[in-house]
Amino acid sequence: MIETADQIFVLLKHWLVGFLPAGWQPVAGVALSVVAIIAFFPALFALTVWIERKGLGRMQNRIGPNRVGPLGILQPVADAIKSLTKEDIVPLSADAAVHFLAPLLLVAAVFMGFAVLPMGRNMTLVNMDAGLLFYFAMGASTELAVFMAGWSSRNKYSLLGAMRAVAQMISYEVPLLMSSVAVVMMTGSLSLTKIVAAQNHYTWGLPHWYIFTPWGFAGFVMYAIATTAETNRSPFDLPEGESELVAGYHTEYSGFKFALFFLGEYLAMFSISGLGATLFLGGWSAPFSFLGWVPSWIWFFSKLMLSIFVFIWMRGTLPRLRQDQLMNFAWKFVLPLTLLNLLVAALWRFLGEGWERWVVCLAILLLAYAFMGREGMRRGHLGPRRYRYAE
Amino acid sequence: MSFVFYAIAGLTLAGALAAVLLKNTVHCALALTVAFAGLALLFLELDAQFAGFAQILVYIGAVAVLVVFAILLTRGSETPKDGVYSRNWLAGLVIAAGVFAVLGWAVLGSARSLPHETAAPTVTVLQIGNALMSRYVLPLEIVALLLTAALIGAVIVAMHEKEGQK
Amino acid sequence: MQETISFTPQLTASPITGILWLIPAVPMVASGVIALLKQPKRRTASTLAIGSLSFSLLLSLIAFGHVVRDWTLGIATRETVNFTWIQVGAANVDLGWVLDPLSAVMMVMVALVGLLIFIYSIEYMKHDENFTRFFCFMSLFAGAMLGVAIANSMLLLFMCWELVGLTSYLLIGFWYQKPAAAAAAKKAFLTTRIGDVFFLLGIVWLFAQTGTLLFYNGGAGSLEAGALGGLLAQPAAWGLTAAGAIGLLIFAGAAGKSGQLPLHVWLPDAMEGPTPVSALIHAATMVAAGVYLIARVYPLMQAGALAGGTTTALTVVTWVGASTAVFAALIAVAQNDIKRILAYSTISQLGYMMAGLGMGGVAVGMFHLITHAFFKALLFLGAGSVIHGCHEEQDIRRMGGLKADMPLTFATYGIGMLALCGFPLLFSGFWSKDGILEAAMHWSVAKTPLYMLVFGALLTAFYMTRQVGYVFFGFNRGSKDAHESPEVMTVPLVVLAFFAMALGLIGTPAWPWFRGFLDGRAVGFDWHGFIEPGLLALMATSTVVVFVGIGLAWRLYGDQSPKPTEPDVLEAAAPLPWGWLRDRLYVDELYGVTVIVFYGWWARVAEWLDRRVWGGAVSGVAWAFGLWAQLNRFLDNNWVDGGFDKSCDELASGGGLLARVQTGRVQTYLRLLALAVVALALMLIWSSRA
Amino acid sequence: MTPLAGYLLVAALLFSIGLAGALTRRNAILVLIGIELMLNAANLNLIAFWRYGPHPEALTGMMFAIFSIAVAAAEAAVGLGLVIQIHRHAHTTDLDQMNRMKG
Repeated sequence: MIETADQIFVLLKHWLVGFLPAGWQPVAGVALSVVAIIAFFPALFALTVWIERKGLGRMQNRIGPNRVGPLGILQPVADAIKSLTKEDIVPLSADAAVHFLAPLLLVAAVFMGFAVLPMGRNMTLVNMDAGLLFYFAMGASTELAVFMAGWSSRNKYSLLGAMRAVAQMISYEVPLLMSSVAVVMMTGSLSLTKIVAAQNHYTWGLPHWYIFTPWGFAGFVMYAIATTAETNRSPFDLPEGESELVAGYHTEYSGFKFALFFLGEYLAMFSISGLGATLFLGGWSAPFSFLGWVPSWIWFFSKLMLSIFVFIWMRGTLPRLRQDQLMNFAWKFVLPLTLLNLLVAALWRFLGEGWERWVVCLAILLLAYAFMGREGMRRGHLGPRRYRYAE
Repeated sequence: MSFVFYAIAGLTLAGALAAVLLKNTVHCALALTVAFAGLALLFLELDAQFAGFAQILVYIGAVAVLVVFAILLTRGSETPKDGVYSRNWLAGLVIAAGVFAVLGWAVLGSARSLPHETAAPTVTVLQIGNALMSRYVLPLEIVALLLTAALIGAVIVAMHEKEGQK
Repeated sequence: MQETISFTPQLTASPITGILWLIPAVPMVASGVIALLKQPKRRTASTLAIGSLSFSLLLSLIAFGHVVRDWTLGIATRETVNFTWIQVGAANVDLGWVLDPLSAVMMVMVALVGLLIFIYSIEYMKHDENFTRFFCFMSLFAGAMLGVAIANSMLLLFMCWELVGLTSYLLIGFWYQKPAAAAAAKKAFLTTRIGDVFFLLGIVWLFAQTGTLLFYNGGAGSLEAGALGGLLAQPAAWGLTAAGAIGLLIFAGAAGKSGQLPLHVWLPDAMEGPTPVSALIHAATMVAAGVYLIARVYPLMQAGALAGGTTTALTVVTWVGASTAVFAALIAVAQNDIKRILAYSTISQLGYMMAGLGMGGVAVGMFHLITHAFFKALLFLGAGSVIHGCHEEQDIRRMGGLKADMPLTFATYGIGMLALCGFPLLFSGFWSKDGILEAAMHWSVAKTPLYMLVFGALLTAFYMTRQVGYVFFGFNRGSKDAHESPEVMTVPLVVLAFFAMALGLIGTPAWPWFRGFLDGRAVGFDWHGFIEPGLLALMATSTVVVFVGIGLAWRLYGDQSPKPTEPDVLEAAAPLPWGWLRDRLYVDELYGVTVIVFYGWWARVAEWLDRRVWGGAVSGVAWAFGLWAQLNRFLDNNWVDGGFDKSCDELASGGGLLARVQTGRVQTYLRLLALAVVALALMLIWSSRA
Repeated sequence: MTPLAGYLLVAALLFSIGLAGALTRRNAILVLIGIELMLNAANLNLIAFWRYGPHPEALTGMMFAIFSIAVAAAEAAVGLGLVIQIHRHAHTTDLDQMNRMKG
């Protein structure tokens, strides 16, 4: 019973595919999974939008949307209908082809990311040997889409927004990769299923998630920071920067293309937090051994929703960083720490079992954090603002 | 020769041609990205998974963006006043054609002696890791050094001079 | 005849011989120092010269004393110091000096006479601005002459011999401004040089034969028995043995230097030099050097002579000597210059000495040499003071009546004249000349030389009295009245006069000390010397001859003192022969006609040879090179230039072509690169096609 | 025609297209793009030969390609840096005008 619940979707797929002739079955299987992903995640997007708006409202001591449907549950539906029906205005001087292609490329690239995420026990769309690498390759192409959007709309603000977004994404892509490399180093494989399998065993009921190791925890923190920056969320949402840049690179977009951008952004959030869950929180493995009976995919999605909640939470509380602070923070704090984390992971691996490795790793990390944080950041005191105009 | 190969090859060559022929420099850059993507697919077609993803990550992720940035920084995006091609472009074309003729002839000439269909080698990332760490450790270190040098070099070269020092 | 006790050569050199080399060295060094002095430094020059010569005199007296002491002890000293001067491969050139009676006597004579003449010339040359140069040459001459005296090596002797020749040239030509003096110096130098060539031939031949240059080298010397034996064995041309031939060659050198017949022409002209020079060089020492040379190599000349006999070499010497004596005496009679008369008289007396050596041996010749040195020096110095007194007047026809004005000069000059003529008993000339006549008498070969010498003696007495008559008697025909010379000049005259008389005593037949000393024999004093057969008769004849000469001359020239313009008494009597004699028997003209003409002709031949043959060859070579140069130019112009330069230009333009490729545009380079790739690929494919 | 020949032909064509671009375009960056294309053509060749070569397990071809990708990235970075610097000084990216290094 537990087994079927766990493998419900897999069985369902096999059952459906069974109707087709043998030759077609593998392709049909894959197609079916793709359709499932494409259907489920936009729905989750709608739900998250509602959660976010209600959550933010509650955080800011206001109710949030409650007009459409009970508790405003149908608010996302209303938004969807609104974006579909709105007129799609394309600026005259805009570069039509690139303008049209940008959102498509963005969404496509993000969807590609979901192919390798292990959502449940043997519920990975493509069990690739270099899964993680594939995921980051797809992640890398989103920057290009952002740039195309910003540049094609021929609008100074959008170009500026695009430039800021690309710069930020590139700056934080390196720490993102570096922190995940630590995990790869420990499991010895790039395939995500192997990584989850490596975390999926328990001692005294406690799971072997990487987050419970010093380097894992530091890695997870760095990873979380990098992800918020990658998805231009909350403290790092400078590109949108409503106050100065109107809507950033998707100012000139309206109607469905704007919705696509919005969808793309949330999908990126889902996939990046899904990856985070697989890498550090043990993917679909249960938090406690005795909870093993609960279907694996439930754990995956609950961890996913947990990080989404954290995103929303951060958005509601943290102030926006300035551009140079943001860059400084990336190159002078996050990156060095992740590199150090790699060193610590190596130490962890070769010090062997026993309490010494805990002490050593913790000591190094805390010391580095304190020293780096205190010294590194001080230099960036708020000197007089120096304006430099483009030549 | 499967249909997929032709499709991908067509895509890559189209991208390359566009990158070379288009007027607007940014369009060229984007066409270039298409060509890079096509190549990555060709790599995947040749069962070189790691190379394919590395290609995407490095080229599309970094080089394409770099090219675009360079174009914007050098005001290349406005269409140039006095024509896109250099004065004696015909000579260039002829030479390129000549090179292709020679290469083509060489390939076709030796087509018969080239090895036929062979079993697709299954290459896992683990093997690549081991190879990198055992046989190619020296090239790896050297490339690491080279990349750092290039990183610093590029920064210094393109660094904005301090005021007053024109 | 005298018996000779065996020579016991003194092997170990006594201390005096060790420093014997100082005797010539000190005057030479003095002359060097004087040469460095500035012209006005007259006093230093003269003191230096006189000091050095007196030091040499002192040393030679000591040496002389040493030899005499040994001689009295019955040891015939011959101490030699030899050393190798140059090592030339196997043969080494040795030099050395010897102390034996011959060199001792010669040293003392040269030093003493030289010193007196130096003292005399201080006054005589006082007004001459080249005073220092004069004394420099004189002390150089003294040093060289002493060098000749003590030389034990033929080479050292020859070197000093040449030095003496050089100084005679310098001193004769002392007043080089006068063309006559310069010509006379050159003439003297050349004539003696002819003699020296033969002398050098002799030396070389001797060295070749005996292998050593040294005279006495402890048995191995060239003049010692071993070498002489070897020389005798060698037959030379005309029946002469090698020894005789070498001797004659050496005699030729001596004849040149001592003014014997063929080579005497330079001596009368040498009177152009200042009188002290004539006195020292052309009376006492240098001319005597030739005689001393023959005396030194006498064993060589005498080698092979049978007991009492003589060799052809010695007969030649005798004949030359005797003929020169008569010849010169004849010319002397017709001379009007006071110094020329004395010059010819010297030549004739030298003839006497050579004849003495030829017939009588070393002692006879040397004794006459020593005595002649003193009274001839006296006569010359006297003539000098006369000239000085008559304010440089030399022609005797413009003098006269000086007896009263210069009494001391007259007295000493008279003594000198009487000694020269051989006035019996009192004067040394008589004994030395008598010795020669005695030797001539005993000469086995022929009696004519005796008669010639006696006739010479007559002539000598005649021309000397004529001269004295012209100069001292009658009345003064000169423009100014004469005045007596100061003491500095007259004192040497007196000393010389004393020697002119005293020296005779050491050679009288009763006490032949000099002969014994030279031959290394013990000598006692006994009157029996005189009772040699024919000796007294000989002395009587020579006395008669002397008185006849003097009386005849006195009658002709006595106090008449004819006016300068009017012809000489004899001239009036026999104008033709007198003319020949006055013109010196045309010997100079003879040479002029023969030797000079020959040289002139030979010079022209050489000049022709040089210009035509040699010049032609050189110009031919030049022409060939000219041709070669043109060929080079031709080749260079159009073959090298054309080819090389043109190719350089091509290269340069080629360079230009390549430079155009560097357009600076990156794409051009890329295109070239691509082309290169294509070419490379093609080449690879093409080459691998086989 | 064997697949390898096909890939080689595609690589050759890609290479010559890149070369044509490099030789004819006036803008410096496009020349760099042409060069990038040529480099990628070379990588394609490498991987093709590795895939159809005798010893794929030796990984030489692929390794070579990976290293070449890294190096190409470095080269692109420095090249573009230079171009930007030239632009900053000479205010042009037009290659025909950049001939100050004329011979």
